Amino acid sequence: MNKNIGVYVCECGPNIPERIDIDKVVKELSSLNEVKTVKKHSLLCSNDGKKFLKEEIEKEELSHVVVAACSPKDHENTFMKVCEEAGMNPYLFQLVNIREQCAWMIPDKEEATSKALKYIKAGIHRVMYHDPLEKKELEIKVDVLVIGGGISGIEASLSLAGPNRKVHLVEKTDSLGGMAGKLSQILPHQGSKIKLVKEKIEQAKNNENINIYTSSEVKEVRGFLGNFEAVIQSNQENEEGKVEEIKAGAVVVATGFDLYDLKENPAYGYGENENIVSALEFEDMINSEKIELKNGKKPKSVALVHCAGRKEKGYCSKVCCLYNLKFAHYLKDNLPDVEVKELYMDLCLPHKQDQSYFDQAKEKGVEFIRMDEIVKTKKSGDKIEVEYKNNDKTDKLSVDMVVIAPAMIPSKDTSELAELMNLPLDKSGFFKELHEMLDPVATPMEGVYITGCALGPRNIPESMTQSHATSGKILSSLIPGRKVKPEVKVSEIKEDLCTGCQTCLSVCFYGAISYDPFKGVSVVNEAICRGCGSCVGSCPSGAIRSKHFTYYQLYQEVMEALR
Amino acid sequence: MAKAVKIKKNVEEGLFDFLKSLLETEKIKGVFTLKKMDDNGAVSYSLITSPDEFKKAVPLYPFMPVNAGKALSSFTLLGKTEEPIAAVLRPCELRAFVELIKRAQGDVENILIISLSCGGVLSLNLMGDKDQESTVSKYWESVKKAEISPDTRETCQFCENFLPINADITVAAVGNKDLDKEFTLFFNTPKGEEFSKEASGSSVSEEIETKEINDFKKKREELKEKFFKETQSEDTGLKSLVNIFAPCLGCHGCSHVCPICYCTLCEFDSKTHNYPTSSLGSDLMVKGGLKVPSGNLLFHLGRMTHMAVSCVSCGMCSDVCPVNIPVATIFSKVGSSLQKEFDYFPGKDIEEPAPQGTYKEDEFTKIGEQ
Amino acid sequence: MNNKQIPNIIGFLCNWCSYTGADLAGTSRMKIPPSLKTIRVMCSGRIDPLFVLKSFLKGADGVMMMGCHPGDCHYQKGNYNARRRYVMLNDIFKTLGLEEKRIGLWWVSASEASRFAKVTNEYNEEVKKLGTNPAKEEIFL
Amino acid sequence: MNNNQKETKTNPKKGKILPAEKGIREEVLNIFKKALADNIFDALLIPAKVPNTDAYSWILLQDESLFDIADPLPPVMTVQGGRALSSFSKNGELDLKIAALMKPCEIRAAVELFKLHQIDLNLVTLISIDCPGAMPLTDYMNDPKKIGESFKKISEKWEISESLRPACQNCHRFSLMDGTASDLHIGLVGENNKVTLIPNSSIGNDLLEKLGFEPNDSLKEWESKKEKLVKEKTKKRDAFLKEWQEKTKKTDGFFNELNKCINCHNCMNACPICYCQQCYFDSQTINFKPETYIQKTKEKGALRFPLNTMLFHIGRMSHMVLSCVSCGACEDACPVSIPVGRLFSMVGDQTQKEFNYVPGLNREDPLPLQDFKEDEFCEVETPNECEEKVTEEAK
Repeated sequence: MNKNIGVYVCECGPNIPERIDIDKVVKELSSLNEVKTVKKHSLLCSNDGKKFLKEEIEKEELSHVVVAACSPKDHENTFMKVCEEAGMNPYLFQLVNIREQCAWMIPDKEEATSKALKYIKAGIHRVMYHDPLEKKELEIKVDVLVIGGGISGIEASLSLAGPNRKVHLVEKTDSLGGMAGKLSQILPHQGSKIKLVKEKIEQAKNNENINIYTSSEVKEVRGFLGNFEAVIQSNQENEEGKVEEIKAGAVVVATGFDLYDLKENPAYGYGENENIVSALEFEDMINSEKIELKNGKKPKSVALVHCAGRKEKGYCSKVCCLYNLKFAHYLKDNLPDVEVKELYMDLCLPHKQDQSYFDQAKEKGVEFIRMDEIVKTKKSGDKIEVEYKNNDKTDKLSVDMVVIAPAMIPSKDTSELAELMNLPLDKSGFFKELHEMLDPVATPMEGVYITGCALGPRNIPESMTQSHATSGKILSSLIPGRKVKPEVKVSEIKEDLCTGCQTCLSVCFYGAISYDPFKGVSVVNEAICRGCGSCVGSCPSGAIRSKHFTYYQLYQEVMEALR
Repeated sequence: MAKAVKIKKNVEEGLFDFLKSLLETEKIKGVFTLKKMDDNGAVSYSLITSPDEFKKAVPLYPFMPVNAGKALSSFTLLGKTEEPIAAVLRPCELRAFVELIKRAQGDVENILIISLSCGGVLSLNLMGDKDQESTVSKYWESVKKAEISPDTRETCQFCENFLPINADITVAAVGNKDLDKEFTLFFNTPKGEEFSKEASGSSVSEEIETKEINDFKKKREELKEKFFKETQSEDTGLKSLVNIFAPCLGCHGCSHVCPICYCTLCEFDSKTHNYPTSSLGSDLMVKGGLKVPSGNLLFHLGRMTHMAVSCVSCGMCSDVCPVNIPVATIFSKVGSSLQKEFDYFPGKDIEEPAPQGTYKEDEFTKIGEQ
Repeated sequence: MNNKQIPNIIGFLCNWCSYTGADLAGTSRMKIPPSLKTIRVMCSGRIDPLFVLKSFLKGADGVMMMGCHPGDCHYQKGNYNARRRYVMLNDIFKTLGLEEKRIGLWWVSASEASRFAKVTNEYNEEVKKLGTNPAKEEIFL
Repeated sequence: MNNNQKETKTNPKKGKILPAEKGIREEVLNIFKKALADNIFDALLIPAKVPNTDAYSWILLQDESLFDIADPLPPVMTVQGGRALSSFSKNGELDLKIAALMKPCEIRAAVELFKLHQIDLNLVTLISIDCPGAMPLTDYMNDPKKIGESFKKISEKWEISESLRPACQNCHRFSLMDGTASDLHIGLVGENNKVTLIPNSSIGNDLLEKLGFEPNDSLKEWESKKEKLVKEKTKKRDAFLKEWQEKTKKTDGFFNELNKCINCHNCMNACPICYCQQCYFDSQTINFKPETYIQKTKEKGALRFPLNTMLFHIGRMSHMVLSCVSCGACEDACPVSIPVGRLFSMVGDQTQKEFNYVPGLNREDPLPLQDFKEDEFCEVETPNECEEKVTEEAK
């Protein structure tokens, strides 16, 4: 192909000529064989300048253009647009930065001029190796993938689903509702049992815009805002291993939490005595309205132990105080003679109604005992003896039943999912938000949001709020009809050079590369690749090329710099 | 402790019989091992299925005509073998095979891996030599005494990783004075133990790491230090490197026989690094002259960035070099240093990713911040 | 063309942090050594060790790799790969007795114009002390 | 392309004889020193000894001081000159005038590569030199001093010594041939301590003119000495060909020679004619699943690894043997001492005769497989038809 290269040196008003001898530059460049025309202009980014550039391209029938001006961060797009308007492929253009990284850095005019010349020559040689790249547009996908069918996931799904937007709600277990679904009452001061969670589940089931996948797992997620692809695998008995591929514009992670295994610390005596139960087991008792000891008798005294796992895990789980209060109320209300003792490290009662709820419990005769840690819990006759330490003093109490509130810990598959989706985790193993205060539901992966206890312990109102926040973020960005422009400067793999070692797969953070076992080569999904080029640097066969930053293009710059 | 069986036979004969019985009882369908090609001393790796052809097998013959890890990779490149086979490999070849499996270039399933405590192999240019047989018997004498045989390749002489990792069955050879009469087979894995019945001998309780082995290791470590030091004087830098690689023909034989160089087309054989004619003028202006073909050091240093961290020090590159460049010693030296830096032992663990494809956030944290 | 220009330094800068930081240094009119020629790449992870090697063997007196601070990579983790590659090159250079100071890695964020100025000037002085890269005039490469 | 073939063929050849008091090497270098100083060339491709080592290498020489290490007759052939020349002369334009001083087999390789568009001969003036042969590379690397010394003696006497490379012992094309390969030839076999310059193209003529030499000297003495040596060496070559044809007559004979092959492909990488960026036999085209290999093994009882060794050699042969210039670079590079150069040279000799083709002799001769005559090789069709055709044509 015959290359007609035009070079245009912008003065940027007084900015560049102050330090660079533009006439000398133009003169020296004019002597190069490779170049068809070299001209200067006082301000190329002005309307006048853009018009000038467009007319020049048309008049000189240029195939390639080099503009020496400001940083590509400033006006690369401006000039590429001009090139496009003039009928050129905009990628056959190179902007050379002689302002920020030349004129403004080097006080000596001669030195600055000589460096500017090198930069421009490198640009000329580079642009000769440019390929005409094609811009693409993809219509945004508005559907949303929600991972986790607990209260947070359900709420996010309900607020997102609509006539124009499907939600794919994936739940690992065989039913929706998650941990909240197992609770007897949602908010302690609501006193009576309400069916909020059940109602939400029904709503979700009846919503034709929500596809519910129970007993299913997300096996693959790749892509970015507006353009995700995911693989959902069913673990249901009759269709085990069945996979379905879905497309979505955003992903909500609402995988919730698990509970601290009380057996980890033998001091709680959990598992050794049938009358030592976890809070969740106690909820079951409430649900079945049968608060009794193993021997069928009603307990006469109950100890409610807070903060189990707090020391071990290093954080407060926030919700246990309230539900322990709830238990105390329930006990006092249903077994009027029962003696209730609450053992706590610190009380966490942050909400406006909490204080009175606590006061009411005290009024009902619930005893609150401060402790530093539980030392031992053991059987003593028919009773259970709880030994605890407070301010270096050891004390004991003796009760019929012990209810222990375990800490909230990251749900079991968190780290696996984090690896799958390239999401960061915090020290405790929960997902980490982009910014705890400023961007509390976003992640470093654009288009992936997190809500609820997947981020750490929080109560139901907080989770609901976050789910709404997540929905708001998604609704405002995934507007039907909007287009996304996938990155053009992506990587590509030459099949005949690829040996199939899959090193590139391991350095790609977007999952944009997959392995084609039939051909034995790696393949780039251009819709997902972001063009960072990490794979290029990792390929020993030199089979990967990053468009617009190819080996030859960069090599020209290296050679010119060393000349 | 691994199950061990003592066999009252000469080691070469005993291993031969063991493999033969595996083949005859059809417990395995083929044996991958060295085989005599002619009467002139040429041996070559072969996959053998017929008991008749197996008569020519010489599993422990001290030559490495090709890195068997690379050969097994070419065999299983497109998937695992459906029929079970046994393969006799030297420890470095086994490490190479493991490295290749990591890179999706091979599959170990259905392959019974048999290796040995290795006394090294002879240089390939001794193959077909008229004194070949006597050199080989001299070699076995030094193996028995756990001495470093001077006829073995330089790379073997300084190899301290002569005990196999990941072998299903290990033949204890080094340091066994009675190798002519008896030797021990160690069955290291459940897969190996399945075959222990075929070994006609008595169960013994032994460890492969004897005092002789440890002394041998020490001797080799000392040699390693010596060879590494001798390769290149410390203070001469680029010039000394240029001189070492000066005779290089650019035949790239080193990369062709290297098991870690698995690329179908080496980047340095591709068009990418062709010398651009247009650079000639400016290069001549600066230097006054130019080596042709140029790019010699770029090839060797570049290849180093690609594979040295996984170098298993098998020595094939030195063996194949037509101009006697100590390629293996240099690459091994760089490799050892890189492996230490990245806390990586090539060929140890199939699950452990190669250093190029992974990173840790909390490593090298001081770098880049100064 | 001035071949005797000493030193001659090549800088591979990642687009999002270091290149922007360099721009800011210019905008703030900081003095940067004219010996440094910057080359923009999208991510420090794109810096193929071969680029560094080739620059060195073609006679660059110094090669600077620059990227975002760990944890700040625009592409999330590219700079961790870059760091490993640098460690590898550095180790190869050291083991072979080449002057390992001729290559270096620095993290410079988009806002650290003064850090950019500081490290480039310091490195320039260091390379000056090293003198001309022997590869520049070596014929038998 | 330059060509005044007719002129050089019709006129009895004349040249310029120069005294070489300080020795042949010095005198040859002096000619080039002058040519560089007078800007007749910008650079010269010539073998040189790498300082502080025993290694030889090609250099493109521009700075006069480098003549100190240059050696027109090095004891070994490192990289085949044709290969060296192609490494820099095929990837773009060049505004330098370059001369290359090479052995006749290297010149022939360069001409073959020129036909395959791997060398642009418009950029280069080819200068050939009478070649006394070279020593085996491995021998030299094992003991550079001793082998270097003995080469000196052998080369001075133009002795066909057993310690030369086998390819050189059997080489009858060590001097200028009647063709259009080089532009200028440097004759050394003539009178003692004399260098004879023989122009072989208009460029060669120009060159002598620019150097201020008039080609008026008779070439008789050089020619007669050359002819005598050619005869002697042809005899030796014929004996070699016969011996090896015998050796490989049996089906296994040829393959047995390759038993030691370890598939390093050094032969191919050293071969100047194997110019492919990626050899077909390195590509993934020939990979199969393990079952296929096991099936193959069962058919034969055993399967040799590395795979495809024989396929590689036979295949490579089919690709390049018609252009084989018998330079022996392959044998030099073989780490297990397979006589691969002799095998290929022997097969090359036969097939080239079949096509009446001498590789590298003339720049104009088309490559045999890029050309055909409709009426050739009719004997490979049905013999009857062939006869008919012949009789018809006779009419």
